[in-house]
Amino acid sequence: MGLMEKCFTRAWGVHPETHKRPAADVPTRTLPVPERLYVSLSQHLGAPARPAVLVGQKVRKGDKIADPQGAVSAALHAPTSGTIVAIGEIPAPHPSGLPVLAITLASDGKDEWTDLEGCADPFALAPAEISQRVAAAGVVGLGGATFPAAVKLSLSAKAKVRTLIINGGECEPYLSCDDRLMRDAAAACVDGIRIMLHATGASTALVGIEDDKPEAIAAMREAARPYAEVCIRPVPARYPMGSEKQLILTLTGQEVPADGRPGDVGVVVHNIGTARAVHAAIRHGEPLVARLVTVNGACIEAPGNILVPIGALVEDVLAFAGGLAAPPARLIMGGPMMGLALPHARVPVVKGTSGILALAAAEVGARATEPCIRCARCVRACPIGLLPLDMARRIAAGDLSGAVRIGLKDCIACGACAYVCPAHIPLVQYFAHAKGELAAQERARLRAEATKKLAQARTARLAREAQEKAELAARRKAERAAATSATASDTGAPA
Amino acid sequence: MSELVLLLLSTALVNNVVLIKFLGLCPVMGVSKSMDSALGMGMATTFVLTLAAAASWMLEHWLLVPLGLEFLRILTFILVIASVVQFTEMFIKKASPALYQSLGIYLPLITTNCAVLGVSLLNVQQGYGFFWSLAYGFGSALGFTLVLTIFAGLRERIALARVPAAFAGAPIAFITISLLALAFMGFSGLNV
Amino acid sequence: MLAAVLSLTLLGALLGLALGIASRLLHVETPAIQAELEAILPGTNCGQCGYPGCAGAAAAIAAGTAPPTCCPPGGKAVALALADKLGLGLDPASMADAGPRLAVIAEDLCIGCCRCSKSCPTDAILGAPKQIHNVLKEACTGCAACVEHCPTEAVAMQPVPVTLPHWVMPKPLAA
Amino acid sequence: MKPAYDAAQPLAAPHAHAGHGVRQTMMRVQLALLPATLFGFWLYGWPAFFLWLITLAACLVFEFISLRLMGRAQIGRTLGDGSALLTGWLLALTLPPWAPWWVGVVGACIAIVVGKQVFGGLGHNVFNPAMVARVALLIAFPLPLTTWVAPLPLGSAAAPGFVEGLQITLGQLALPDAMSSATLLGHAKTELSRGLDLAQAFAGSTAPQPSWVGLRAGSLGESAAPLLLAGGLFLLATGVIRWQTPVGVLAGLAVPAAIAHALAPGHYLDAGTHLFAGALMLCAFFIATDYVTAPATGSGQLLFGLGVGLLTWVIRSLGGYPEGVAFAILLMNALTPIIDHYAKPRILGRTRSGRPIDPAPAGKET
Repeated sequence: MGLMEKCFTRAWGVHPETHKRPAADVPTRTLPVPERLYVSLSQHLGAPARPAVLVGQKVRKGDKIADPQGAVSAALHAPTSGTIVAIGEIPAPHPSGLPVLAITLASDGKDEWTDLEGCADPFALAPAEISQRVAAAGVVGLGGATFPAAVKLSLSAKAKVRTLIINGGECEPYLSCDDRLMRDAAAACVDGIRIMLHATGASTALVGIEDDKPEAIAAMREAARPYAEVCIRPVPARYPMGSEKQLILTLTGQEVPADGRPGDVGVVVHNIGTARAVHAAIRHGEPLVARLVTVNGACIEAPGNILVPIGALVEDVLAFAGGLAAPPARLIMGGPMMGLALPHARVPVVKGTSGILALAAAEVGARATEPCIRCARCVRACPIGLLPLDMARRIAAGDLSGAVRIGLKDCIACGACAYVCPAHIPLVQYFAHAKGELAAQERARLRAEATKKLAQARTARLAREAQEKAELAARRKAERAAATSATASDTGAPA
Repeated sequence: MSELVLLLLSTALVNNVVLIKFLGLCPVMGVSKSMDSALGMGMATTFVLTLAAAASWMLEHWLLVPLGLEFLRILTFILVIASVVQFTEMFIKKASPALYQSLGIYLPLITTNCAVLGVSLLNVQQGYGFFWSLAYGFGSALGFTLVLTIFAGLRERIALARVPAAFAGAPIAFITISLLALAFMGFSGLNV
Repeated sequence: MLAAVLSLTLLGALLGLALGIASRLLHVETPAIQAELEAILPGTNCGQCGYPGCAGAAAAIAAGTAPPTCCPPGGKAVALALADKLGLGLDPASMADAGPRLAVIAEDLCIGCCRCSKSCPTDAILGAPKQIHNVLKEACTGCAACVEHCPTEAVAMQPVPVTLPHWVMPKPLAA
Repeated sequence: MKPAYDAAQPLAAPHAHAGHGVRQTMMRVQLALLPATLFGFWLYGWPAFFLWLITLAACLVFEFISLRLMGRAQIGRTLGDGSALLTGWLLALTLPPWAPWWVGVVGACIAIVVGKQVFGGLGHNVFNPAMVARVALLIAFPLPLTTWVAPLPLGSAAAPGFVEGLQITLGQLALPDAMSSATLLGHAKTELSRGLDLAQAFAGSTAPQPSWVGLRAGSLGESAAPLLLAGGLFLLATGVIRWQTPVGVLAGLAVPAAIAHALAPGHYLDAGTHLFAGALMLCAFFIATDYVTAPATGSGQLLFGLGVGLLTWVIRSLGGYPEGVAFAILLMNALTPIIDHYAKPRILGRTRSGRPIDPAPAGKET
């Protein structure tokens, strides 16, 4: 990056009202295990898991209940002890309200762990062995993308990364689960980071924490003091600092190429919660069966951070947090900037659930859409350097390829543009629609190619069959002719 | 030299072929849907116009006037222009198939672009010398390209606008170009 | 008069010669548009467009006698690709696209006659004689060729059900 | 417990908003225009006020009619967004203050109908509506658009009263010749075309004098340049506009003006006079900064501003019209899509040309 470039580097991002306190300062609570848990089979990026239990089977907490399927997938474990009562469709924690396959577990109330096998000295294990154990524990990226952590670990070992970046940014407003985790379990986090360093072969770990979390920074500094390879780096609080590309740029000054991966610049990024889960998986052999969830928003009676078993219903969590003070304008899973609006509260918590927010209308600030006045606030807010106003206008006019030409595929859907839009245009919805539509077109194209092959195969088969039939007929005819001529010659017909 | 530059400026801006003389409106309306093809069309027309201006000057002064055949002026000019356009078409087809496809029918139609013939005839009328004719042709073509590109940029934006149904398409294009002509009136009376 | 005729003839001959030489030098092969169009079409030769197979449809589209929207199984995606290849503007909103469809066999009506599986251009229908037939979802193009062959009206076209990974965020309502 | 939810139209992220709206922005701009407008009312008396009122009202009426004809929903809300009001206000500020009523009405019709609504309304127009109207009026009705009056502050003996002012605006009272005057730029242009140089032109006692306060003939938006500057700084401070466009306009005009003045002081006005004469301040802070018709990026806005400033100087100093702001704005509006096309921000992880950057470790060449 030249000097000129540095002077003219665009200011990106937005500074939303954080709303993190007082929820961040309330001590962590633990949700008592509800009677029923609904473990969704697709709660990670990649192929859904395949059930490994039968209905009626008894399981203990931590028993594997579903196997990974394909290269990118993750295992699932029983979040408590009890009986499998159903494997079937339940409403997904998704704005569409469509069903998803899930394993339903009736708790026996004992919450009894299965036999766990820990490891006293993980640094004696081979990196591949660590990845394998992480995979067996079903650990996925807990920042929200839910990419299987083991896949990332082994990929980065292959890519020879030099730097492990730990994302403790937590730039989404309202959320404080990572903050709380770093305050409560800094030592475990640092240990997990060191195990991941060993597994990836990176030499240093940079832990990026936004500077509005002084307590977490202090706790982590204290825990990382003995280890020179783990550096705690406060970063300016700005949304979306927690986005992978932004954090890498801020901490290392390097830009990840578009269409590339952080590994291309010798970096791999993991969430702080993932580090903690890796620690638990390797040291204690504990699979990922619970996670810290921030419950926040003006409609929540007692906001705070709650340790929730995977599969608990949002309804149960809300009830535990004192219930709702008022009917929320929106119920959200995740943060307010990128989270998913939930159709209702009868959906399960998944591994990627960082927060459950019940927001009042004033907090959402939704208003009727007005025409775009091209004020270009979105252009200044975009962390990627796109032109959201032009992309949305093209998508509105049905010109998807035009939107792609000006960078739709580089959009990270962070929502900074729609957050600042004075006309309240649902920019992110336009982009999500266009990306979905393009993916559907691509699927249709692939499908058309596949069916074309089938059709050609059929044509070839029919041609072959016809030819065979013709040949057979010709042969028969020839045989018949030969036979008749033979009989003719036998009888000595007159020539 | 500075007078030549002045002539260039004045033909391109003050007496713009499209907006002030209203010549060459067909390609301006036809090839202004995208900025890239407009620029390509502008360059093709620039090439043709400049070459036609030179060729027509030579025809006029070395053939028509010496032989007293001025009555054949339009006929011979069109012949030369058509040949130059044919050549340009072949060249673009070879050099840039994408541009060739995007220009479509409008490329051969440069032949009938009245700006080309108009500028050649105006050149003769004004009695310019060879280099002045060249400058006049080139300046007019520059003005044409400028307007075409600007107009294409505007139309790209208007294509995405919520134009009421009654005005969508050609009507709004005409309104836009009229407003553009209004803006170019600002250059009237420009003298350095 | 003679001067005029001569000079014009000479001029014409000269320019013609120059152009002839130029066309030799600048000659380019134009790719056959019909082959490109045929590559875009589904290639199932289902005949819903009313032309003899996809090759016939490609020829008709290339000649301009058929619109790029003439392929029902291809739907919006194919129509857009065709229009793009031809350099035609096509408003995707103007297309009545009911979305992809699939053939579904009602099991209680199927008599296992195998007529549908024989008519399927992609071999998407499984079934032996006297067995209930089934449709392979992945291979069905939704061309509806099987529907008219069924003697018991057991085959029906149904829209492809939306699943979570294939869900598309709807377009925002215009302001 | 049940959030209002419709699965057919799900609620997309983000679920938070910075909180400002279109209306607030428009209102803030109008607030910034207020001091200069009030000063203008005082300076030119009742007719100026009536013309302003008529123009604004006509804009609202034409907006209403257009929206009605197009069958748009929620007309009331669109009228209330303040954009038509602002267009009318800006147009009124560029008209001769004693112009007859129909100038305002015709101008409003051109601005709202031709300049804005046929393109699809707010946000879709490509030219600044107020400037479209200003230029169209100037070309169609040169006489009323170039008839200026010397300032007659309210309360002075010669100032027209309420009724008299109404009659002037309604065109029932002919403008006395003695009162008509020329704007500073107009005077300079006339005298220069008569072959006089600027020293001679401004020697006469009746000649308008370069003045910072603006007590001279001109439009409402011309006289109160310092107040407009203050309003512009207010907009800058509140973040409604950004520095690129105004700085571009001021620099684009001042630099060539200063150079030309240094070379030939007898023929070219100095930079200070250029900046505070005509509608330049209004243009720099209120018209060139119009979001809809200006480029979207900072670099594009700077380029746009420089272009406006330069073209203004060219038309003022070399062209046939004494004032070139409106033409300059329209010309640069026309260039805006092209500027936007080339002045795009660089996409993170890509080069300017849009290719993915080379993953070779950066940060070593410095």
